[in-house]
Amino acid sequence: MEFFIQQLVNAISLGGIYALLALGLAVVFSIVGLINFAHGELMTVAGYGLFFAIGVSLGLPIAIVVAIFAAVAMALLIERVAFRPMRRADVTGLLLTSFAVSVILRVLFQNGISARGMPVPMPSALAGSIDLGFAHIGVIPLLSIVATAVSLGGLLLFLKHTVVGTAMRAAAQDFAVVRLMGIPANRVVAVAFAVSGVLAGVAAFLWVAQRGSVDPLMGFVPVLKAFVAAIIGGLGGLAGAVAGGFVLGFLEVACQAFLPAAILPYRDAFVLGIVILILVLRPEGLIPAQTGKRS
Amino acid sequence: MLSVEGLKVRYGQIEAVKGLDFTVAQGEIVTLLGANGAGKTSTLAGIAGLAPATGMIRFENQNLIGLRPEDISRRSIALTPEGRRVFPALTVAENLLLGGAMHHKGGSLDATREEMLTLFPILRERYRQRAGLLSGGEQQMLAIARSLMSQPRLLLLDEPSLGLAPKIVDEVFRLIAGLRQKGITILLVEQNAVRALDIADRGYVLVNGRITLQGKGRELAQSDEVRAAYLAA
Amino acid sequence: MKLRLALLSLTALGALTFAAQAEDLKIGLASAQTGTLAFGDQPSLAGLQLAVDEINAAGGFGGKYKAVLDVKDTRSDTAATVQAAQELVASGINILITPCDADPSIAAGQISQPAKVVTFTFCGTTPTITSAVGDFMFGTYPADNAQATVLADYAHEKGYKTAYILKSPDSAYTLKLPEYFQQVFTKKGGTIAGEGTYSMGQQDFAAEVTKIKSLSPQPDVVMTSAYEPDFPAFIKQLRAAGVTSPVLGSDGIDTPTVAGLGDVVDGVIHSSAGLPSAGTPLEAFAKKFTEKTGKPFDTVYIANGYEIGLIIDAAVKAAGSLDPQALRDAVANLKDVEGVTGKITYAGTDRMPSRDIALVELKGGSRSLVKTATPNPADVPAP
Amino acid sequence: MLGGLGVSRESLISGLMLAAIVAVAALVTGFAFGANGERIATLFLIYLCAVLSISVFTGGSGITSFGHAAFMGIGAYVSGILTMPKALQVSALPQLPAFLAGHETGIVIAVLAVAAAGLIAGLITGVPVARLGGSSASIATLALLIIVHVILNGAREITRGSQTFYGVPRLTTLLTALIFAMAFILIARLFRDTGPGLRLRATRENDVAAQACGVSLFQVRYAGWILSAVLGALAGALYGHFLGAFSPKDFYFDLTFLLIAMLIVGGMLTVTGAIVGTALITAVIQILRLAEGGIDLGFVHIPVIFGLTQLGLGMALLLTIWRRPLGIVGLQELGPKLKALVALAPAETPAKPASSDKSLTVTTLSKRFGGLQACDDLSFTIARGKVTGLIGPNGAGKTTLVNLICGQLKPDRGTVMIDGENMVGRAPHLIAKAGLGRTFQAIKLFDRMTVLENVTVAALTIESNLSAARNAAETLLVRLDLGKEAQRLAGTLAYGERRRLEIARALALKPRYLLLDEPAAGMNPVETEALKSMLDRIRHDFDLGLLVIEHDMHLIMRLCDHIVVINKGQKIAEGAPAAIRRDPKVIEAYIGAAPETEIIAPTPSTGGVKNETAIGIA
Repeated sequence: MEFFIQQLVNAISLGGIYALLALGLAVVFSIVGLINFAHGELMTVAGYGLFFAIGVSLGLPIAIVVAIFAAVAMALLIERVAFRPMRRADVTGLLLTSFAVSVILRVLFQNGISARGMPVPMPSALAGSIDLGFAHIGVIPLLSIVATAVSLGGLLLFLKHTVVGTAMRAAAQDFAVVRLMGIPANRVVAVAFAVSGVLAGVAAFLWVAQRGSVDPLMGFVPVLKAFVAAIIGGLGGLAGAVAGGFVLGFLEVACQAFLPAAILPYRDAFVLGIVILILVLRPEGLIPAQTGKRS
Repeated sequence: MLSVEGLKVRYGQIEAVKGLDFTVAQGEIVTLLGANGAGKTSTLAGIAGLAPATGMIRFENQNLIGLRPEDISRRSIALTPEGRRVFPALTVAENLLLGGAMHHKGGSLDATREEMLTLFPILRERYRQRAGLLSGGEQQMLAIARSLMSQPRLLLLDEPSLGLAPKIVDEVFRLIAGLRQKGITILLVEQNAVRALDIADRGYVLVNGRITLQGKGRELAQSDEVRAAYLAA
Repeated sequence: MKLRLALLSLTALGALTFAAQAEDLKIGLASAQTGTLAFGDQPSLAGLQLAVDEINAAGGFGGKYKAVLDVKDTRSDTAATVQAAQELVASGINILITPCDADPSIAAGQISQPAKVVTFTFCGTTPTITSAVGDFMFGTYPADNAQATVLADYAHEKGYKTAYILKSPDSAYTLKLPEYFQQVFTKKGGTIAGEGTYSMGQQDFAAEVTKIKSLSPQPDVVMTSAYEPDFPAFIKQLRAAGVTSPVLGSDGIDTPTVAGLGDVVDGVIHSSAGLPSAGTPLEAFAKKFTEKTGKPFDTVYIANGYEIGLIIDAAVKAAGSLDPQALRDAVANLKDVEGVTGKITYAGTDRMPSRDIALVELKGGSRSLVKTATPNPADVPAP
Repeated sequence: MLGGLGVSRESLISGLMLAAIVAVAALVTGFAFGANGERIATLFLIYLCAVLSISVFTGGSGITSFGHAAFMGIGAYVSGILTMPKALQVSALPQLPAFLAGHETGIVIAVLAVAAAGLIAGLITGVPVARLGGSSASIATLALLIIVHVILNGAREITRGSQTFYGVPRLTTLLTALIFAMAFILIARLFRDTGPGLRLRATRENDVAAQACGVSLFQVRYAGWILSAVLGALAGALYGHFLGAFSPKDFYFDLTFLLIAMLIVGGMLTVTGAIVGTALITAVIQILRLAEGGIDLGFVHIPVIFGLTQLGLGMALLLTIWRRPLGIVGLQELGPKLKALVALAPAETPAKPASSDKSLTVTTLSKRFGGLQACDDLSFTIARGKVTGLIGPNGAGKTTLVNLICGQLKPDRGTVMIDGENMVGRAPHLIAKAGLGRTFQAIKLFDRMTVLENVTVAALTIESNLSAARNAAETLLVRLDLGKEAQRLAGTLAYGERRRLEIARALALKPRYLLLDEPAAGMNPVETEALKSMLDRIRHDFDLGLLVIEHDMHLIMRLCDHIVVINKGQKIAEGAPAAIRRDPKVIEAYIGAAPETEIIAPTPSTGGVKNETAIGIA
């Protein structure tokens, strides 16, 4: 029983991180049609933010703010420098652009910071576990779940109860009409990137808290997971991204925990096989994006 | 108020509007008539900044050519696009909010919204519903109300009667006539010439991207040439 | 026209190849300066560079040959390593140095072996690395089976009866080293309480950790040869889950990243080539390194890179020329080369050197020496 | 002569020229710069093969494939396992399943096995890719890359998982690579101009128009994908035997990124572009590699920047997408310049068959979208040799009706019979083949193909081979006064010529019925007049039933024998032009009726706003 509850907590916490990542991709995709493979590098930047902030003993809460700020700044920078000039490119052109941006950023990290990993020590309070009576649950998984819930809730409030959030949802349906309302396109796009930066920053904190170090290539794995999760959920839909993230997290933990040892090496293949099965049954993803887009 | 000279709008290879000259004076309802494909919608898109236009569009002595749609909106011009294009997944309330979001400071947004709900009682009933669930007529009301939220001085209306039942069409036209009473200048694009000319001060007839006929509303309504423009009769 | 441009570029390339003189000792490095192996290759290169600078300044290798380094980054990628090795061998190098891992080293060695170029791996430790390639291939760092034996001996001494093994089939190092440990540990009376596998770079160890946590009783010791970024993730999640069993690791975690993790790694013991404790030659070297380069001496890989320079110097001196066969034979017969971590001997080995192994304990962000040991050859498992 | 084989002389010459240039460049590099020159030249040729394998599909279909590195991986591993010396295999792959172990085949058998593996992989993966099309297909190829990588990593017994797979014989020399590259160049260059290649390119330019020309999107994409998968696997085997050691990571994002950069920078639409891009990027990488370790130029010291090659690749890709989306080469293949058709192929007038009782009949056709009844119980007949006009105001349901007739939409009810055969349920390309040609409201040409190719694509649907199709197309072009423009790109034609070309293309299907969707839109009166006389002429010459949808009433009234008027999805009138013009229902539909209740301008609106200044008068 305890084993089962622990695995369940693991699945929720991992799924939550994937959901944040997939959401970061979906927010941008829904508005500009860009699958941003440089999203992983936003996480790396946030990771370096944590590293430097903790390095100068700023304390964890401030370090997290620094990390998020770093990711937002980088998101806005790449939007302005790389993606805005390409806005007329098609989905594939934008995807290629983001590959190029991602590669360039990695080289810059390797040479500007270090090709080697950097330690990010976390307060020892995070390394403990809490005895809930029926199960021991690690602080970090619990923190992941809380942070995910807070971020998702915050994003929901932002999208529902602010003008620019409402405009972002509208822009996902019909960007031209949003502009007709006098709402500047560039600002909506920039805010979408900033939001994806915030999500990347939060995810990066959880990711780094788990792995303990940052290195220039650390963004690659999470962005792939985010991509898969976003596809499962239905590319471009925000609800779908969250659902896709949790489905992927549950699948991975379930396979890791319950597959017999002989098949375990094929875990990732197994997970992707189930993903394909989901897509065969629902080609548009679990919760397809609603778009009323017109040319 | 609005004066258009030599307006051309081009989509790729096709020149949809081939040099239009017309004016709209403060407080008027002016209608652009013509068959499908005559270039009416393209003209409105050109004025609102949605389509690349050349020539001269002077609004209160400022040239609008080259401005972005958002800049034009902030100069108090609103376009209610063809096919309504409400945001289906947003509620009526949210649709209205976006219409006026960039045009108000402080509490005036709430006041304007209250006016809209009074003007369109049906929207008050549907206030928390998603716009996609509204009927065609209700969506048209919402689209117009959303445009009015920005308190425009010039309202561009594109085919407001399209796809609506006759009874609803009456209501829409009555409403448009009422708006003029409130001091809003209106440029109306309409296929339903009889209805449009009934409420318009003046009208222009477009054929193939050019103006072939213009005149006072009621006079034009009597003209055989309007019929000719539509039916080659 | 574009083809002409391409040809022009190639002409320029030909003209630039290379400033080295015929009398120089050309050392080519197909080395992972970026990517997952950079943790070992970057500091190794820094150490080697220092050795080359010093020896060049003192009259050259073997007293007469100035060494020139040609560094190609392999991005920790096998295909790029192969291409870099081809490029370097084709440009006529005397010595090839390959990355800190067996796989790319074997791939590169298969290029240099037929060309009879003496090849060293920076810190590839798989004992089969030399036999897989041939007689021109040399290891430098203590081999996996030797490290595993010292670790198992230590576990035995401490009275650990049960061990949990975590390994990854993704590389020979992460797979075989724990298996060697298992062999020695069980031979000496220990039992394996369980074993788990992970994928390199998998990040999330929750499921593995939960399995360990559910063992009853808890294992006396957990042994793994995971390194960056897996080891930090694993140890953090292991401790977070409340598992308090001691953890044994191998030389891959002798990096500032792991030491910098804070109290979560307190008590972790790992094998290494050496530790700059007070009064040792290694401490003197560490000081010198920091003085000359301005960089901290934060990992023993720096010393290992430096020692490769010393080994080459000794071999060139013994061979008296740069003749490939003579050079190879000279390396193979080196005995008691005075390195900064101790004496290094190739004579009588399978080209994996025999040298001391240090056991190091992490505490409060720094390392302390537990002991230095040379494994009993009879205990060391066959590769 | 070559036409009979499905290959034109020009494309063969072009292919040979390209192959010769590549051969000379590779041999010069290979022999002039010593061992490293040879290595670089060999690598260039291998990359060229890989890029060409992608180009066959991506250049043809316009769908960027991120998945070809996966095929290369499959090829490399298959060939590696089969050719590995037995003794080595035992130590390197002790757990290899028995059926794969110990073959140590020759390279020829291995190459055949690789081609077979590529074929199987292509057959399986091609289904979703061909079905999806567009960006979704691109994303599917990206997923394919990830999936194959995961499988290669997982199949530890066969591939050593993520560990290096070594011991593969190094068989790829400059000469073998050159032979492969030349073959690949010829295949890729000739494929473009074969029937399937032409059709594939047509789908790239416009998928709806391609269907209207009788092209099955799925079939041509599937065929192109399979060919390119086989080539990709072969290129991978070549690469594997060059490296001798590799791991799954070597067939993943880095390689994909490199190959796509080569393809995009050179220009993905042409074989010439693939060659130029590969050469350029190879050269740039080699130069950057020299600088990577830092260079002291005496006056300035460039610091060590590892990853400089990646930086260069990224920048090259960004610059290309930003400034030159079509790549350096753009649209034009290197090769002999083609001449215009000058009065060749005597324009014989076909005998006019009598066909009075044949017709296209629409019966009780209905279609509903959600709450909107777009087509409501429509019935009418288009007679052969006659012009039928279809008119109706904006939103009347004309577009829906056209889409129903052409098979783009499926009706809820009703039939569309062509000469007695029911078309409902058939795919659009089959309806086109059955005798219905069409043009589009917004002209849909294959803009980046020549005028002749545009018409040939359609002619291929009914002709038995490429040369017959080409002849038919040439004849048609001459007849429609487009002979001089035959070798121009369709996108460069003037507006009137574009309309004519679209009609010529539709006629190449030898249709019995031709549907013209607003043919006069955007034309001036002179052009419209010319159009009218042309339509009159072709309907007689080709014995066609014409259905014309048009807003220009002058044209409709003079052109049509019979007019059908629809409004709000229903037929409201039908008859001769004169009668239609007088029909009050038509007049009302078009010009509008008086309101049901009188509107007097100053009347307050229904909402009854009390406050006159309620709506802010600014």
